[in-house]
Amino acid sequence: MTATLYGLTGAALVGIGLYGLIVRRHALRRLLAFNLLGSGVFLLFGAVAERAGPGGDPVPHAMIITGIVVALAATALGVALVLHLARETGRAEPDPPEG
Amino acid sequence: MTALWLLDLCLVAVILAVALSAVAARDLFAATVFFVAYGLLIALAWVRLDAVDVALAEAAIGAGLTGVLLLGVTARVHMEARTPGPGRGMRLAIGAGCAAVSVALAAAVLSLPVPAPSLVPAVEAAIPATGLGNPVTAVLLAFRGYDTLLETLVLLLALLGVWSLAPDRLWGGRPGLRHRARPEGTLAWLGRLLPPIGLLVGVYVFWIGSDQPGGAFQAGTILAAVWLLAIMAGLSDAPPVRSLALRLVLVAGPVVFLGIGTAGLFVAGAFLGYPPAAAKTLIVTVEAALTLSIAATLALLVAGAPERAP
Amino acid sequence: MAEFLVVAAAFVLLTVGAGLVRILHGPAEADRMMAAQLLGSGGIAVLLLLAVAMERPAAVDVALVLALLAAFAAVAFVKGRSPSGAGDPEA
Amino acid sequence: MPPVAAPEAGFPWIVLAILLPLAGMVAALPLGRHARALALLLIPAGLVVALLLAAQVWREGEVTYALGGWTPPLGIALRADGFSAVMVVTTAVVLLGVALFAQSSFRAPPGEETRAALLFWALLLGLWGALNAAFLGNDLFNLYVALELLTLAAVPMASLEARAETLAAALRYLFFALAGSVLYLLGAVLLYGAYGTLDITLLAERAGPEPVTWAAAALMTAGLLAKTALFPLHLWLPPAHAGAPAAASAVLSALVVKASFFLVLRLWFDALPGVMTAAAGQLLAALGAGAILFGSVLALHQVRMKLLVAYSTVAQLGYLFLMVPLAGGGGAAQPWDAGAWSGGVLHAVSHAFAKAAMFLAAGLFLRAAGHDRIAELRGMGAALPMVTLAFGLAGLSLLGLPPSGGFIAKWLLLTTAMASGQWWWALVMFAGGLLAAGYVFRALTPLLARTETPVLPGRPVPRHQQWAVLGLALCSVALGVAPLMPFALLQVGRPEAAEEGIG
Amino acid sequence: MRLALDLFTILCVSAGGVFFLAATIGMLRFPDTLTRLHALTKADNLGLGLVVLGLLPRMEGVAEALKLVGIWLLALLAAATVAQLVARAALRETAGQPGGPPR
Repeated sequence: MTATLYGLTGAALVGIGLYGLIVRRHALRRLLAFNLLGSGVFLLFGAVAERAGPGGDPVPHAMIITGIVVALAATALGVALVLHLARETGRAEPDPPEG
Repeated sequence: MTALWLLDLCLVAVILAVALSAVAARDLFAATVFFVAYGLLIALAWVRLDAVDVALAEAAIGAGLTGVLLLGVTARVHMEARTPGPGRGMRLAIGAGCAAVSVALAAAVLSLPVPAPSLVPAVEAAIPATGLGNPVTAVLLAFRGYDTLLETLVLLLALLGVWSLAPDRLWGGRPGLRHRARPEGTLAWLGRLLPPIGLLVGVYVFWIGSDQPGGAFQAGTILAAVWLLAIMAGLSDAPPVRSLALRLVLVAGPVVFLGIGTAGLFVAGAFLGYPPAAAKTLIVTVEAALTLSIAATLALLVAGAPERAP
Repeated sequence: MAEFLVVAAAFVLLTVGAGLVRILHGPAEADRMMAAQLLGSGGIAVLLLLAVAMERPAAVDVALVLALLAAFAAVAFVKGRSPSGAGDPEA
Repeated sequence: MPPVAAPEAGFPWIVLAILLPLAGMVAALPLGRHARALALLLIPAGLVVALLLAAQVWREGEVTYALGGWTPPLGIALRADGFSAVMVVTTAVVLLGVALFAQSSFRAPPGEETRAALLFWALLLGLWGALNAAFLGNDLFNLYVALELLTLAAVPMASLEARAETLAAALRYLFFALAGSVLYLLGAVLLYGAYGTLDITLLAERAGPEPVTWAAAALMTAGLLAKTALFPLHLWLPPAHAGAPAAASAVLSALVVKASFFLVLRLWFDALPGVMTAAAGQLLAALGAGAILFGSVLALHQVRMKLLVAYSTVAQLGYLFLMVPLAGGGGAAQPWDAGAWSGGVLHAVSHAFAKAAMFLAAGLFLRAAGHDRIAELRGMGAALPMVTLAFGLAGLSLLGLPPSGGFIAKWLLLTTAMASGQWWWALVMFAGGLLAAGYVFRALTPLLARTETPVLPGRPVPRHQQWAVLGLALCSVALGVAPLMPFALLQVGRPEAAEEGIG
Repeated sequence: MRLALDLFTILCVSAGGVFFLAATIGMLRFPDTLTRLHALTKADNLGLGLVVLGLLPRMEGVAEALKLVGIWLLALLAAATVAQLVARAALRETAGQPGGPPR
């Protein structure tokens, strides 16, 4: 039951993150949305692991830890790119001005 | 227990509300704070999902690093997007599409088979050969050690990527700005008090990791966070990126992992294999080196590209 | 007893969760920051209650990490608002 | 399950193929200014390893390796079939050409370490390791990590010059790549939930045509397409590839986008065979057709040479996806499957050589003229005859004219399209060929134009760089002359039933 | 004995919950940034302290109990320093605006 509830939450988070990633223009907002999206995927994975019974399946847990760290590394690179883009152009959006 | 259901419903409701606000908030700063809050709530969710190892990692990353990374940068970039986003109609259409993705995923979750297939029996059968008590550590360092090896290289590459943004003339210099704080002030006081405690907690989390939730990633993250605090309090400075000592620390984890993995080719019959008698010692050795490298890499990832001349 | 602790955890969670409305309203950035800070304390309390109620002593370690790092986001925030982003926030 | 020793007796070249570049990347950081020497040493060694791996696959058939002795589903396996062996060798050859080209441009003054020199070689080694990890992995989650490794090596490559427009292009690239990996991971999560494994071989046994599997396949495919820059998800590619230094563009355009394409085929043909429906195959091919037409037309309209070459990548990637319905993606095995399979893979390989040559050539024109505006490159052909020849030869392969690898590839795809009665794809290929002729000649015409006074390069162009470009172009041509060996190798690990259709 | 223990836990934890409620109400209803800050840190630390106190007798050993106290001390430390630092930041942020902190 718990697993299903969190699985559905993960599904909803994926939708929310995806929306933010597509609609938002500011690069930092997009990075936030990407992290929400990723976190929804991880939560869904956690729900899958929890379905294995009490204690959960450790293999997905290990994969989630790997995924979280990878997402952090990518976010850090993204933030650095935004910072330098903002310094060069005064803007924090990768898209051309007319969208 | 129905009370747990109540708690789960509350937690899920707050998580979704915070996630929606992080996307919908007008203000960039508000969105960032919502996201920091979100990381905290997700750590609670991991405890409810019986994934304490993940909860530890999420707590350390969400509270220690993501907050520092994102809140630090909001002050340094323009807050508003200048290009208009998609129009109202378009946004509605995109929203409907994303909602459809969520609904389809929800249907997929509900249609997963019962009983759930899992690798729990396989892990239980194989874990004695590692000498470890924590199955997650066994998966990370033994059964799927190759993933972990690649992951540490992902961190290293990300750091090279961040450094690649430095102007040529500043190459070799120190990352980020030199932080200052009044020596007798509150921040300096915190910066002197917390790092020793953090060091203790980090070593503790690393040490219990072989048998209980914890391990190299969680410990490395905690150590990175307290180092960043010392830097922000002006008590420590990021080393120059040309420093050989720094570079050796950064690659120590991957080098030890690769070395022991290659030795496995000869003593255990396979790359990344461990002879069962020495498995635990070797795994703890790899983890110790990884903790050190992960701590340094994560802290420098947050510190950013070299900004001061060598 | 476990039931009570879980209900208490849900109560604390909902309470501090409601406080997050401050992030939306502000108006000062400090207000938004403090709402997250309150959530941090509440989260620690929820974790401790759950650790006892669910009999997961390892959850206490999660609370320990949260407590250790509780000040970090706020420090990064005040640092970001200090002169040039790296100066003395107490100047 | 006690640890099981890896079953095969042969030397684990498959492990070495991944290890060598990754260990090199790790060593490059402390080595600092010696990183270039290290890379120049490792790349030829890596080519030898790749050839030995290919020979092993050729002799013994599919090679698998259980890492750490832990067999799937608990552990991770590496697997090399003919397709992976061909891609690993291709990668090593292209990298050798690129390294020869770049050894003078990314070279620090003696005794010094510079940013670009250290990072280019370190990133190149990391990128190489990531590519091999993607070509040889047999576990869907491990492949996710390999894809992220690839992204984090490729994005900084694209912004190595750190100008405002390359930063913006790199950031957009990063967003597409990250969104792509997350969608891919989401699909993998669903597969794990349904079948309890992410090992490709085990999934092929367990996965059936069910809604969960379709959802997973759709998500993973969408994610991989975003990373491959298949139309209409191609917007990030041209600025990112055109803004990078020439050597980096060559690697990005020739190899990096192929890794995610490779994984699409792995997913559809190896992990989930019999799950994809015919309609899905047609949809993928339709996107490919869109890419061919749209990318070619945009390439025709480019003013700058590097952008023209980049848009031609968008178009040429389209052909790769035409092979999916032709090679039996979503249907029973057909006699022509092997032909379409060979055609598609051969296209991927010959495009890798041709595109690397073209980007490097464009880089040399840019260096010689100080700009890369096509119309103003008049007379460059006489100044740089070798480079122009290379550009033209590579262009042959893109057009699909004999003698070239591109010709054999397109001809195989064309004949299988007719044999399977899917003549509409043949029409698309025909139109794509005409359009490609348009943009290749548009680039070549000013180069070959005769000028009153002979044009002299503004900056001298080193001989070895010209040789590297010509060598890569000749590789793409040679594939059209001696394609037989790759054909048989490619079939290692393919279903037996399909083999008779070759030729 | 058990009853007394349970009663102690229930009392402390409930009181802790009330303080968390007070902190939230203070943060939502108080008129300006600085008073909100003040109410918040005082109340939420007492809230956490009471929860910790209520749970102490339920810990399995002395080490676990000490860890719990340590958590509370760390939280206190964080709250005290954060209140200091953020109050300064708030003062600076609202300094330019006449009429005190905005609503």
